Amino acid sequence: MSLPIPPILSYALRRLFQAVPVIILIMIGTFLLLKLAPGDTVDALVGDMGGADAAFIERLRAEYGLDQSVWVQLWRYMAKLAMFDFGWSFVYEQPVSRILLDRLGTTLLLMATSLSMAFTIGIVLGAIAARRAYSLTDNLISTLGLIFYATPSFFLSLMMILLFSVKLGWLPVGGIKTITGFYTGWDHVADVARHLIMPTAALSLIYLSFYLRLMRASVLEVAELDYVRTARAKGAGETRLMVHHIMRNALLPVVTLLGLQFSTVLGGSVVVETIFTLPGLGQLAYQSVIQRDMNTLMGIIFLCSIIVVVVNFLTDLLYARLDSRIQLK
Amino acid sequence: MTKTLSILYAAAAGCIGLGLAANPLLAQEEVKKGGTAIIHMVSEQRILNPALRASTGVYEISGKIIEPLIDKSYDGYVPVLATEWATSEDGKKITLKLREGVKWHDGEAFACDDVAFTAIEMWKGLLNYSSALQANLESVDCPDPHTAVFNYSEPMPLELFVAAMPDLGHPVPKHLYEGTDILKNEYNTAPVGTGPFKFVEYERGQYVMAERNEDYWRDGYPYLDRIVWRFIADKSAAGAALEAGEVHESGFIGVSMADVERLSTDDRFDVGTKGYENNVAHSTVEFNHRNPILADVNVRRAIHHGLDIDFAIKTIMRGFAKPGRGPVPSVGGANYTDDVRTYPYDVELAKKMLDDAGYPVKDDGFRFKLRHRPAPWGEYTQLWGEYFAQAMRVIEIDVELLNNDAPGFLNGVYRDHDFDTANGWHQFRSDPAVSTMVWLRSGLPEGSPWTNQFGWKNEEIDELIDAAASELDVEKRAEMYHEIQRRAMEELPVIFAIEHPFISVTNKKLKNHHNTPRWNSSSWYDLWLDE
Amino acid sequence: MTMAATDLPPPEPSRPVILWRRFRRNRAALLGLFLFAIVVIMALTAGFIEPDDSLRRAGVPLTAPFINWDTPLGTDQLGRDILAMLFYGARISLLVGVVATLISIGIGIVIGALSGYFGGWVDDVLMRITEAFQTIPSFVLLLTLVAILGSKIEWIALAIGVVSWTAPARMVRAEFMSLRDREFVDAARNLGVSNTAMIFKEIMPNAIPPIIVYASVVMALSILLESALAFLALGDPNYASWGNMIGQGRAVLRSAWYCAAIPGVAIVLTVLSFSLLGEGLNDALNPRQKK
Amino acid sequence: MTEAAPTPALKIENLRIALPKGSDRPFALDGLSLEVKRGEVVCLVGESGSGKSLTAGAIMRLLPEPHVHVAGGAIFVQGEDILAKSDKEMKAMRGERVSMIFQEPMTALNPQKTVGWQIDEVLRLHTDLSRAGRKARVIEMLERVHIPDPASAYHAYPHQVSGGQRQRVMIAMALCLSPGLIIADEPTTALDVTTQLQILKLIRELQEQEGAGVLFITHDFGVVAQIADHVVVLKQGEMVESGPASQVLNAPQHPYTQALIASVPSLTPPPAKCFDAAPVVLKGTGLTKTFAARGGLFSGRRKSVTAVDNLTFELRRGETLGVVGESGSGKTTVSRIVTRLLEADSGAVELDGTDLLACSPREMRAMRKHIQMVFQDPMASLNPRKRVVDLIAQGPIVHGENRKKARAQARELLELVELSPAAANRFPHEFSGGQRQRIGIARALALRPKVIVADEPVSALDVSVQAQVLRLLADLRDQMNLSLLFVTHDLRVAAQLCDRIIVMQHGEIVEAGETAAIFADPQHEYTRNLLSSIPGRDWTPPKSATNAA
Repeated sequence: MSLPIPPILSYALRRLFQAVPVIILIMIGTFLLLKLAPGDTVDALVGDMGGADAAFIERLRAEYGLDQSVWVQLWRYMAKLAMFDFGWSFVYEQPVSRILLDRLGTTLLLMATSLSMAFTIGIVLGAIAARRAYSLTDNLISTLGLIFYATPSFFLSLMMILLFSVKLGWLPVGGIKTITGFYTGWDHVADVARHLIMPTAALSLIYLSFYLRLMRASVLEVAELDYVRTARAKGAGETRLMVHHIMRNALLPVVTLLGLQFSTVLGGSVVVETIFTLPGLGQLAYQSVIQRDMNTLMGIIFLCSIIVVVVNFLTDLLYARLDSRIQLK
Repeated sequence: MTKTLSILYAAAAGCIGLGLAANPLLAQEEVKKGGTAIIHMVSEQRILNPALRASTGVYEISGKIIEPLIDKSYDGYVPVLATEWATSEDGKKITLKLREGVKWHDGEAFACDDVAFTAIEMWKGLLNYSSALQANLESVDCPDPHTAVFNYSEPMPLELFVAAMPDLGHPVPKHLYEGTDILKNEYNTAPVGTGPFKFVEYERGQYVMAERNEDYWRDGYPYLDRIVWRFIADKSAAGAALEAGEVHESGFIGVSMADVERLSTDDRFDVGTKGYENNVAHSTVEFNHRNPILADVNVRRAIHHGLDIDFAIKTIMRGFAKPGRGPVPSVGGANYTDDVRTYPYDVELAKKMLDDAGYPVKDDGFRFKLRHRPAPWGEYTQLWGEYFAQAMRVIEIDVELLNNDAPGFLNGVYRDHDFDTANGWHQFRSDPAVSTMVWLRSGLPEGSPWTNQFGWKNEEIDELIDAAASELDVEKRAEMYHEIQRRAMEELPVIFAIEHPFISVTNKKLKNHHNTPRWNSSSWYDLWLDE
Repeated sequence: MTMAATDLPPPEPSRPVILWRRFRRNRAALLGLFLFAIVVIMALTAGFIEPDDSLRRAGVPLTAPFINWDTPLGTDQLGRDILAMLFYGARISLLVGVVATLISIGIGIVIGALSGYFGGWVDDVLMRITEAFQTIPSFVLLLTLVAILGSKIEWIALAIGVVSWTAPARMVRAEFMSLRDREFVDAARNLGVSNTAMIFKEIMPNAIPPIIVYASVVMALSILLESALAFLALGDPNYASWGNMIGQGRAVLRSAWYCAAIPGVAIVLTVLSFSLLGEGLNDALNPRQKK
Repeated sequence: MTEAAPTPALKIENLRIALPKGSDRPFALDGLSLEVKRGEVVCLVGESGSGKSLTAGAIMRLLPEPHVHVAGGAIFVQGEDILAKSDKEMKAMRGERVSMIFQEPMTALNPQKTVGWQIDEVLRLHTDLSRAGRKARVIEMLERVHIPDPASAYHAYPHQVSGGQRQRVMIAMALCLSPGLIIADEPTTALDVTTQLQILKLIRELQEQEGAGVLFITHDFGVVAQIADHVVVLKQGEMVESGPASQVLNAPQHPYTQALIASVPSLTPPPAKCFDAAPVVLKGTGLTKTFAARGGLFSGRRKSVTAVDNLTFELRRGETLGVVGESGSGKTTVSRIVTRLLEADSGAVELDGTDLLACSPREMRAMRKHIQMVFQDPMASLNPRKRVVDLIAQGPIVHGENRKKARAQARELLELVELSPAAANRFPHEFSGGQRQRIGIARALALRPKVIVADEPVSALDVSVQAQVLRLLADLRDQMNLSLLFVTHDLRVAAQLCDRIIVMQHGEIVEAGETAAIFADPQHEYTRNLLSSIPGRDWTPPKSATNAA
């Protein structure tokens, strides 16, 4: 009857094993897809330089191996990737791995803050709305959530910049830190936090409504379940019911969504990072697409796949922790 | 010429003139040392080696770190790392005296070896635009560490050489590049130069920082402690950053035209076109002459008549522009003439010309349809493209806009020639020789952007272009360019519709700003901050 | 004694009537329906507001709203009538929304149905593909597709559909997996019904209600995605779309706020209407199972 | 706790519970009065919709207010008027002075909390005991409900213990503060018959120890006969009869009660018919089905379960073969294998000499018209999006019948199953459970099959409806000379309908033979155990009552 120790390691290995073909599929697909786009990175570079003569352009193309056939390029890329070599970005003149490393922090920070904010506020508001279902409070919360969801993030971002940076002067318009501040320690943390307030708000307000709605529905559903009635028959009060009996079960579907949303949020961060000039992966991905910076984009997609695999794994762990019925197999 | 421009633009937006006029008074103030200037840049530069990449964006940053041999001031060319220049009689040897006592930021001495290495390895082979200029460069000799002799196989006019140096003449330290893969050398993104500021760090997607070079060869300079270039791609956000005091200057129209107009009435800012005297651009409409309809000059003329240029200037450029007069802009000095055919806005005339050309209105309400590629270079090229479509529909020409990102656009227009019309934004390249050449000369290799890839061919103009390039008599040369300009306006291979200056928005706390003709690219050794 | 077997309860009102009654109970959904009706009416009557060309120069550029009654909501930078563009923009939004939703739901149904119905290796393969699509951030994939296809509105709608099919596919799969085990499916199989008929005639009609509800979500998302593309200047400039209007309006945000704010509010209300409609449909189509 | 003996554990006076507007009747419960004395088990009996569960809700003050609320009357729990209590006072009462046992032990326990925690919660809510004290008490309770190894059960999650154990946990929870009143709402309905008997005994045993009053809600007269001291019968919210168990069971006064009791299938099988001369229609040989857990590369092997092991049977024309067993015995798997809704691992199913298991999918589709099924859940087995006529006509249409003709036949079939032809154009959800099951039977008959496999066709129905449907099935079988493979867990039902039965346990046949013979003299121990566990085994429903069915 006792719970066997979850064989986490073998589970992790198996997940990884399953992920490999998916990742290979993604990489090849992305590569070929981007190759379909008109123009290549040399076009983008030359456009950026303000022009160059034809001989120079040919030389660059040969230099970057872009004169080879697509399949040769793909083969070379995949062979390198197998050795975890992401190649060189001709646009950034740096190894892709370094670019990614530079950007990863910001993106993870932004996502962690926005997702956790969206998640926390979403489930709290969702639970409140569900407990007062169909009341004024519920309508207010639900409608507000929907309005945030319906507001395009760029619109919201611009409005916030106008209000908080330009009119009130409370928050910086963008960037991840005060460049000339040279803060260290807690001052640095506080500075970064100040810079993250608006982007986090812009990003999390969209996703907030997902969690809110799901949590509301989930709580309503769980509250109807038999064991809640059992607990009531035992003499448990509403608060106790919520905390001990409803919350944890209601959280399960919400947690699943959390895992699924990760790559969506990365996509959503493209616009927000662009407006707030946050040096993250979203903005980099956008730049890589319009610069045809194949290696960088591929690197981002690869990294993203890994993160998604890891996040899904962690979600599973969390799920297994929350749900005693689940045993990792 | 600077004056005419200023007056003109002052007329367009009254306050700018005031801003400029106020400058001399402020110059009397006592210089304050120290401080950090924060400069806005729209796009990230990534490569910071001006010996590998010739573009204003690169100069904007690296110009403070890596100095050119020769720079340009309002009084002409001035020595920087080269102190004297001379040419041999046959024009095949150019000898430069190099400044002594100059050190690279890493402490090594600057010497002729560096110039020779950079010239052969980079200027000649790897630098865009320069490879054509230096095609005939055979070697660079160093008779002593402070003398460099450029040997050419064909005569190289000294003026051309000198004129090219501010942009295409940045030496880099040989000892950091020799024996490495130059294109992947780490110093390309962490430049080491001789300039007033030393490179500190480049945070991708955020900023580049440079700090005061204590060993700068100009004693007592620079004034600033630090310069930070901040990348803000979103122009509205950049406008907000300027207002919030988070950046001090935004050059090359880094904020939206609406904000330019708005900030020009704001006491805190100088808004003006000073410092871009060599830099103007044209908003163009380009025709694909392979399309038989557009091959008809009367159709092109009718299209020009259908464009309300004044309206476009007023609305899209907020008055900060003037109608174009062909490939040579009004800042082209003696080579410019305004004695050319013009195409006033006249819808009825345009319609009549199209009728006469054999393109009557058909049942669907249009004469014919054009597939138009608007350049994706931001707000005004986009609006200009949309205005083109709007205006064409008035004269019953249907226009389908084909929107693409930059590589898609360049590819569609310059390589695949998959378009009927396109619009763009083209910078005038300091000398009409270059600009007329790339725009009007036929027979250019396929695929290079911003050149005549439109299938336009006119042998007389080809001959004129070639003749003007080799003409040594200044007056004759000017006359030839006038003729090219007149013919270009007559034949309209391209509509050079609007001539734009570049505009800077500068916080008035910055002093000594915009005091040279290529100020944003210059070294800013005398810039200071009143804070 | 007990009710005789042939006694039937009084006949229920017809299905649409029941659905409407359930829908009507949700007041927010009624608001959604109202907003949605306005958007549809705008799209239908756009031709009356501006019979000619919504992108024509209709007045002095940047006229504020309520100043000139020829252009009641003012004009943008090129003197285009904001009211006319707003009405035509409703068409584009609906077009993008409907087309993208049809594509996304269509792909989702096929993949989800096959995967959920057959299970086994079919499910494995299709789910791996779905995972691959889900792993790539959809907006980045959308940007890539638009880079490839160009910014024609048809392509944009297609691309939005192509990047948003995974969620419907998973949902349809889950529906199919649960319905597949229901006894009526066994009953039909026991009658000798073929797989195709089983998928499309037996299971699909039962899986449709949640799909319809989800379609409203996809529709809302599609409109938001189109506007985000337009904001990054990758919209189709041949049409007045709300996203294009905001994208261009942001340049004059400080001096002529209405250029961006009016279409901004239009998007918010439209997306809101879809979301509210979705909730109402959910109430109407998936009423709580009575215990 | 009040020791005043005469105070009844529960006294309900003229209770009225109002339903929301638009319901089929204004009051769910109209004028119920009853009394539960200490040490007494009162059974509240009624069919679905009689309002018996709402009575429990009203006593606990857990009605889904305000939609459903007490509209009149009074409820006294150990003398206290609970309708007058504040929410807080009521909270203190629940669990301590009145507690409840629910029907579904799986869903009635929080899946995320250990068994120990959940029993402990009662103590935490109502006592000041220390941690250790509480734990000792919980373990003691687990012992009292006869849970093996209480110490490890304490740390187990509900999904880790069996259904019967879970119900024991529920009982431990309900009794742990020795409440004066226990409400048991169909506590054994979801359990297997052997477990059911154990639980009933346990409830009785503990109730006697504690001296509490029990209000036992059930629909099953067998259970009533097993446990009740006093019986109250509800019909559509109205109390029709109330009296001592022996009187109500053996001499019901009200016609409704009489009819209900008459519907309870007798345990005495009808005399055996001889089918030796009839041809064998369906023959299963060596059927085996093993469910293997799907494993990946790293998943490790899970134990596979043999659901059906080498099963062999014969079914002759006109005969009814019952497959009887508890949950997990593999009886349902048999029905699915025979109809090839599930692929067997090995064996053969010959239908008139053709091995169904060897048929290609195409051949199988053609064969299906000979062997049809009636399913357990009359709601789930009818496609909710199809009209009744289409549901019935579907089979013939699939097998090539002209649509119009098939629909006409469908309407005829409706009459055959005693449904009004007006039903044809309605959707399944508009019908009651029994009516839906008739539709299911009509659908099966539409193809004029030789064999009908019926998988627990009446287990979801109320007892009176159950009798009708069983009678219909039997009539049709005789009329059309059908062979019936009848899967059931209910031995009473099996006794009534089946000519022969096979008793299954763990996928194997433990005993097979003529029904009457097995009931009279079971050979296998398991069969004996099954038969002796039938609730109310010793009670024979009086046949004297008017046989309305």
